[in-house]
Amino acid sequence: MFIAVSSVILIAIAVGLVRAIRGPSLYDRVLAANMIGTLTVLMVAILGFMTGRPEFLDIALVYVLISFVSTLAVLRVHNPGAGTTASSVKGSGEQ
Amino acid sequence: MSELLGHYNYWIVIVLMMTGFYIVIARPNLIKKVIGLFIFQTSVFIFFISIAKVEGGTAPIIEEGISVYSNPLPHVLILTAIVVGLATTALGLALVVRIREAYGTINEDDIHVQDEER
Amino acid sequence: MDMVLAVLSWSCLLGGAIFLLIGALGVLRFPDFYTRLHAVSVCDTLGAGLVLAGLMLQGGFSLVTVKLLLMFYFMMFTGPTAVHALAQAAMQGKLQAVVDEHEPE
Amino acid sequence: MENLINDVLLGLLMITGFAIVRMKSLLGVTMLTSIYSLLSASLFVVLDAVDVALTEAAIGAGIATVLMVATVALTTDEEKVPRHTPLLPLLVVMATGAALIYGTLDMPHHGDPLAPAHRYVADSYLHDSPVEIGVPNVVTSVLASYRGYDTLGEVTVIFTAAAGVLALLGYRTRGRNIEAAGIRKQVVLRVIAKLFFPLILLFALYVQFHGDYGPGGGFQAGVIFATGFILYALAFGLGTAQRLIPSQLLRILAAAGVLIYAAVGLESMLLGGKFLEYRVLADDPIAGQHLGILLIELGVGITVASVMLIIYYGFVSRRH
Repeated sequence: MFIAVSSVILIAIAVGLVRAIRGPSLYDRVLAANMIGTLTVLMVAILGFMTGRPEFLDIALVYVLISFVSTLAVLRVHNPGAGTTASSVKGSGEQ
Repeated sequence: MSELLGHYNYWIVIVLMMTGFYIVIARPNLIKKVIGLFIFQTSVFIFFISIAKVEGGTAPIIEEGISVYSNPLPHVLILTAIVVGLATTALGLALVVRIREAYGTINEDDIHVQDEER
Repeated sequence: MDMVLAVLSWSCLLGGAIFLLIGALGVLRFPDFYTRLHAVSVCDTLGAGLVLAGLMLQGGFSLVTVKLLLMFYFMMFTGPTAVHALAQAAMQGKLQAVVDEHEPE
Repeated sequence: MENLINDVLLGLLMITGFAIVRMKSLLGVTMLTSIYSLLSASLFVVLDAVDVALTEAAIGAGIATVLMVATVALTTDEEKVPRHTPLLPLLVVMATGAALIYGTLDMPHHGDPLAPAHRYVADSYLHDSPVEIGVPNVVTSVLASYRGYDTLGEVTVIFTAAAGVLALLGYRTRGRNIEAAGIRKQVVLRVIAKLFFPLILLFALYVQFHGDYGPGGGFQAGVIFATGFILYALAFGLGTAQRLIPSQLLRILAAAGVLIYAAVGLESMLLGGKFLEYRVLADDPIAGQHLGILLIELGVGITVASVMLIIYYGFVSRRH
């Protein structure tokens, strides 16, 4: 059963990777990285149970606590409204 | 078949290593070069940790009723190497920032052109 | 009792996996950034929540379950915050949504 | 099953690597790099290296991405097309790769318990550590005690890197608070940052002092601690963060950590042992080992945290 869930998570990570590569805007990439972060947390938790030593959940906890720091940092730099370094926005919608 | 799969980890590590190496030598952008080095060093980390793995083993934290553990020594080496690697990457990025301030560009080709003009 | 717990835990895990799959499909197939936000939210909340709940039932009364509970609690904060910040940034960055131009008859 | 996960994760890493080569937007590359390090952290868990995974998690999810983003912000986002043809580099890379793959053919298989790497010191570490050191986490006992001298060198390297970044970027300590302007409107982010800042610091302390029994230790804790302050600086501006923990204090702390480490070594020499021989620190050898490991992990944690913050301050306070 853990096998089923972990393969689903791997598939979802692969899909997120496709989205991160295809873009088209930076926001899509950040979103994909964010989703892969969540999935990694779940993956690590399930791996702990799979190997029979679930006490190593600290790794997953670290991710949950600090993964959105990088999201904030990217938005800080990229977001012209935030007033720090106003770089122009590239991805201008799809199609 | 097992002959092939037995080295799968190492081969992927080498592909990753070469990806980083390619970025470093083929791309003129200095930030890209630093990221190439980052990929290269992560591939070395994976290589060491792959060596440390023992079939059927578990994390090297001693517990009652477990007899097979993975090799802790590469873990120690890589644990410190990751933090040192980040510190040195930061140093590289700081150099990139200063180069940008001095030359106005982080493209290696443009920097060479400017150097020749001087 | 153990049987009931096992069945409950497995159904939580399976349900979570299904929601993760749905979210992933949405991230891949939806036409623009704003719709994809919805898909990611499905992963972040229901998918992750159910998987963690399933694991909690496996863990029983132990430190492991407390850690899982903490993870769940933090995730309920970080996920929506990150998505909110992203949506706001995209709005300010003038990212266009894909709109169906045809008015319904 | 674990082998399958291992293979799939390696495949995904490879795809990410190729995508990084092809992508032109440097911020996009930064996001891919963060995905790359997420994937490698999961791989480390599969390969039983929980301590390493914790370090990679703490670094890849936070500081590494933040630093790269800061550099892109100070320079430029777009990568120009290279002027040379990539043919020669490609050839060099192919040849090197082929040579390396040829080299692996003689290596023992992945996971082989009889491989030479496992036959010398590893067994003695695993067997002696619970008796000699009394710490369940063998990684911590090897890091802090058996190879303590090595780790002292690593901490010194980290300290030196901070000195290098300081020399290159320096500080603008003027209390400019530009960063707070943008986020003042983003109430949700500020509230969440305020909520998470103490939690991250608390968790860092847990990782610091629980390192004897589970994954953790000074290196990881230091990085997590610094990430907490980076979150604070991101949400409330650099000026506010510098009022909380001034750069002068950081410089003193970074040096103090290394000095604590070396002082423990000297103290054990004064008490009649060798350099960094902790068992002389207390009456009972095992208590001495515990005390020594606690102190040097504290030194490592202080140095790593302050070095990471020095580097962050250096990058962010530099505006063009």
